[in-house]
Amino acid sequence: MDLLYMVLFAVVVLLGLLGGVTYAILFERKVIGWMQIRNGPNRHGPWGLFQTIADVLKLLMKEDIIPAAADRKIFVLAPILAFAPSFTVFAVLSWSDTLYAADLNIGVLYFLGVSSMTMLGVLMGGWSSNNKYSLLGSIRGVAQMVSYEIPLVLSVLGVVILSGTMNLRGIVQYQDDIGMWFIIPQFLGFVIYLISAIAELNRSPFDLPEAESELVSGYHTEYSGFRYAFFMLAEYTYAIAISAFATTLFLGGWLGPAFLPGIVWFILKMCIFMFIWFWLRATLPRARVDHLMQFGWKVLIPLALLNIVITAVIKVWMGW
Amino acid sequence: MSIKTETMTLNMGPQHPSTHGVFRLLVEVDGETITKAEPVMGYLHRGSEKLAENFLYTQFIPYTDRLDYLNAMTNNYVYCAAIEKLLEWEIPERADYLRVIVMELNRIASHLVWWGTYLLDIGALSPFLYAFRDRDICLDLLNEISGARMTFNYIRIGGVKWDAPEGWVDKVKEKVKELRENIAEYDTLVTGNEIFQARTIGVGKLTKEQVINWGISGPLARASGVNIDIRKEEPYSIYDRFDFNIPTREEGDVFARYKVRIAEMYESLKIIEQACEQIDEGEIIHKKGARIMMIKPPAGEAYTRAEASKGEIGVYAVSNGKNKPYRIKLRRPSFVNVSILQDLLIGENIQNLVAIFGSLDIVLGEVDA
Amino acid sequence: MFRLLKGFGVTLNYFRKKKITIQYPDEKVVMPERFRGIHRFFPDKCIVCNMCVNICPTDVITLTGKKHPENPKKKIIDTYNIDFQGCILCDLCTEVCPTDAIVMTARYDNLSSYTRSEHFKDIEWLSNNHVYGNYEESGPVPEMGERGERK
Amino acid sequence: MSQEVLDIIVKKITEQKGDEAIEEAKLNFDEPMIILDTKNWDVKTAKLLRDDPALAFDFLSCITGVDYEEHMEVVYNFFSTTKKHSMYVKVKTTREKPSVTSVESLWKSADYMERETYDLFGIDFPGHWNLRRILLQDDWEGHPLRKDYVTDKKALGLD
Repeated sequence: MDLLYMVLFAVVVLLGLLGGVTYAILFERKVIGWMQIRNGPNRHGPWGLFQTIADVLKLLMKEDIIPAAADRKIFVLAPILAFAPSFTVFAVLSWSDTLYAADLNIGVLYFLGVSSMTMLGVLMGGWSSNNKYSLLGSIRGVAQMVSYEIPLVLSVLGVVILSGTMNLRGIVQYQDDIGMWFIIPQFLGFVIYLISAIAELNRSPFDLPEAESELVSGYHTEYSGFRYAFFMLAEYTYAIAISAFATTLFLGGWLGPAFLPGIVWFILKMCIFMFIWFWLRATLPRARVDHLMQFGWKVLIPLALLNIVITAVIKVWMGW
Repeated sequence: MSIKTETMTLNMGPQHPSTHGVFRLLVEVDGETITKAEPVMGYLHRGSEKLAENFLYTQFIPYTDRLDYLNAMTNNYVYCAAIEKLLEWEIPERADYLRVIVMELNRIASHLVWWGTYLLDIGALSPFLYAFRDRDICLDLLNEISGARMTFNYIRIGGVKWDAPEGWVDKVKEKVKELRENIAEYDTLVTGNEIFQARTIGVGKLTKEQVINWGISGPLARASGVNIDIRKEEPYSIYDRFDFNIPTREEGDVFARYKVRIAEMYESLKIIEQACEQIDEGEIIHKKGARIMMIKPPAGEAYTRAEASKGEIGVYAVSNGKNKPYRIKLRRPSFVNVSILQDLLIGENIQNLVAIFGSLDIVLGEVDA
Repeated sequence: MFRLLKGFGVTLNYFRKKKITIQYPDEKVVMPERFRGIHRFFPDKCIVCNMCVNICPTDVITLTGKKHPENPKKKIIDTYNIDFQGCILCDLCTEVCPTDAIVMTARYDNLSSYTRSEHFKDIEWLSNNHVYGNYEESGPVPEMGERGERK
Repeated sequence: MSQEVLDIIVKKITEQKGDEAIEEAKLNFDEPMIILDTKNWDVKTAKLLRDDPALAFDFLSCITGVDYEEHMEVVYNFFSTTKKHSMYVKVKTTREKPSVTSVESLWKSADYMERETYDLFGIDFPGHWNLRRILLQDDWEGHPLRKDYVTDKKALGLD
């Protein structure tokens, strides 16, 4: 019975996620469109609501090309390996007070551990394509993701210290108890998280692995059709996961005035978080690789460490 | 003991998003440092100079449009000016004013395209669309006077094809104000941006000696402190009647080129405003110029140059007294400017490649003629 | 230090501004009168002088004339073809035409087709290209020479 | 002023090369123009034009090849960024074996322009470091801007 429930839940989450990704893409395109004095997608369905569906259908119908010189097995495996971990992390996310899959004690650790596997897909995809641009893109991507994993984890530590638990539900409940979202005592941590999450996700201004003006399309240059769709799916699933994680850690999860159910609050907060990313993409130019690395190692990590020290002092002093 | 390493050859183009056309750049990289760069061109070669030899003088004007298609007015102008030099014709004053207005409008449009696409190369998406909105203002004005948005074919040997439509000059004055405000907004969006500055300041430096030795002209040269602008040097047309500055900077890096081009747009706006104030009624074409099939310059040869948005554009025209040019040589600024890549890229980091390449502002139609 | 934040204000400001997209097939830009679109031909005005053929830089115009049935000294047009595969819409043919028998219309969107042969337009198509300047033929037909001063 | 520049040029070159060196010196549309034979045009003369303080032609604007059917010419257009004057140098060469000393070592801008002239006219530039075709493909036959070049429309797929 338990197994059936698990499978059922997984399927529901997957379907919900597919819908979520569909509309996240639409949301992104609309936001960026409006910021660029244009309309964004509006041809398919009212308000362009079916645009992404049409795009996905087109991708599925396309010819599946595997370059002759590619390392076939790894080439095929890479998109799956990119997608699987970004989907797996949804197991520990709690959408509302009652809606969740696993109430894991080490939810934070699980999330960070599993999600960092995504970079394997990037590396394998870039390597196996046997294309110089793909290789450059994937090497840049891995370097960037490894570097920014560290400030990401360190910024989360502050929350863990304050709440004293690694259970994601526990963290939200703790925020409920003290009557304050962690964004206030952990503002520095939130900013560091926000920045390193962008780098983790390879989003603009840190979209170096797929910098289309330099590396054509980075690690997925040679991918087409549904394999490419998988990479896109992985990217947006991971984006949703990271923003859901941020909502849980810093923005009080499903907490909010009672006139709306918890899940609505949760999704609203996620949307705000994602809006910031889209806004960044519409505004900023791309950073350069060495600046990106310098910023990560020389600015973000010291700041994150500082944040941990401050948090520890607050913890002891305030007696939370 | 040393480890045996190999350099990697990276083939950038002919199909690459940042070459802005069919252009190929063979770079050899040692790790991340470029050790050799070789531009390969000719994919868009149409033999314009050969075509010219089989055309009547006027027939070649539409082909000059297609050299630097972003700045077609100046191409039109410099070709016509070369033939006028051979003919020794006086150009009616109103025609000169109209020429200056359309050339400067076109220069702004060309710089805007550079601005937008360069930021697209750097990775910012929105400036591209803002720039194209403003470019459209220029193109709409040019469309009204010439009947085309890019390949104008407007300037004729001896004058211009059409007079300005009613109210056009006032409209230009109005739009100049709008453009000035919009360009000011670009500064807020981009110029001060730290990420942008970090990518451009100190990158791709060109020294004054390099500039002169490699024959670099236009904003590229002026960003390296070489104060050459043919509009001031040998004022052609009626440029000596306007009060404008030549923006120069000493740094010679990508950011300096950016600043020079932005400043040049303001100067162009100033020229347009003055020209719109001074313009008078009158003839628009030399009395013999209207009969476009009958143009027959006396035998002779002349080199004429003008300041296009990319640099010095020149036409070397040889006439043998017949109704077809004996030889037309086009000195295309992009063609000369692109040769610096072999020198400029050596020792640069590969991550700066696109930033440097984009800052040259080449148009492939012009490189390949 | 944080001058980059000013840029966010710019983009957010555009978020609320009016969009400038033109929904192309639904709404079309009205081109100015001088716009050099696809030609229109007036067979009765043509005097078969061959000027347009001579000036055409891409050699895409071909025409034949026949004897005028009443006045043997005059000629009238028989066939007139433009091959739009090569036409660069440079407007030189209309500029040299002494009788304005060939003019350019402000229409710009009726040249796309799936086959090359459809680009070959004959006298019938050219004379039925019912747009002239900004005016439909049913509307007020402008006088000659209104599209800018010629000659 | 142009006349003075022309006089200086003529004086300096005859000092270096002898009286017969300059075939013709005149003003062409108010700019000094000298016509030389290819054997009198070498790196030393070019260096004189560039480095002499009174001339200082440091900017090479344009290189033009012209095929006059009985002979060929390469025209150099110089400009001085310090003195603000310009000049033409016409170098005559035979049609059978056209060859003009390269000035690429003095003005790097000659690099591409000489390659282009070689490509389209077949004029050899001894001293050029990399004289290859630039606009046409490497296996192109003939040099299209020569007056006797026959365009093979069939081979180009045009007819």
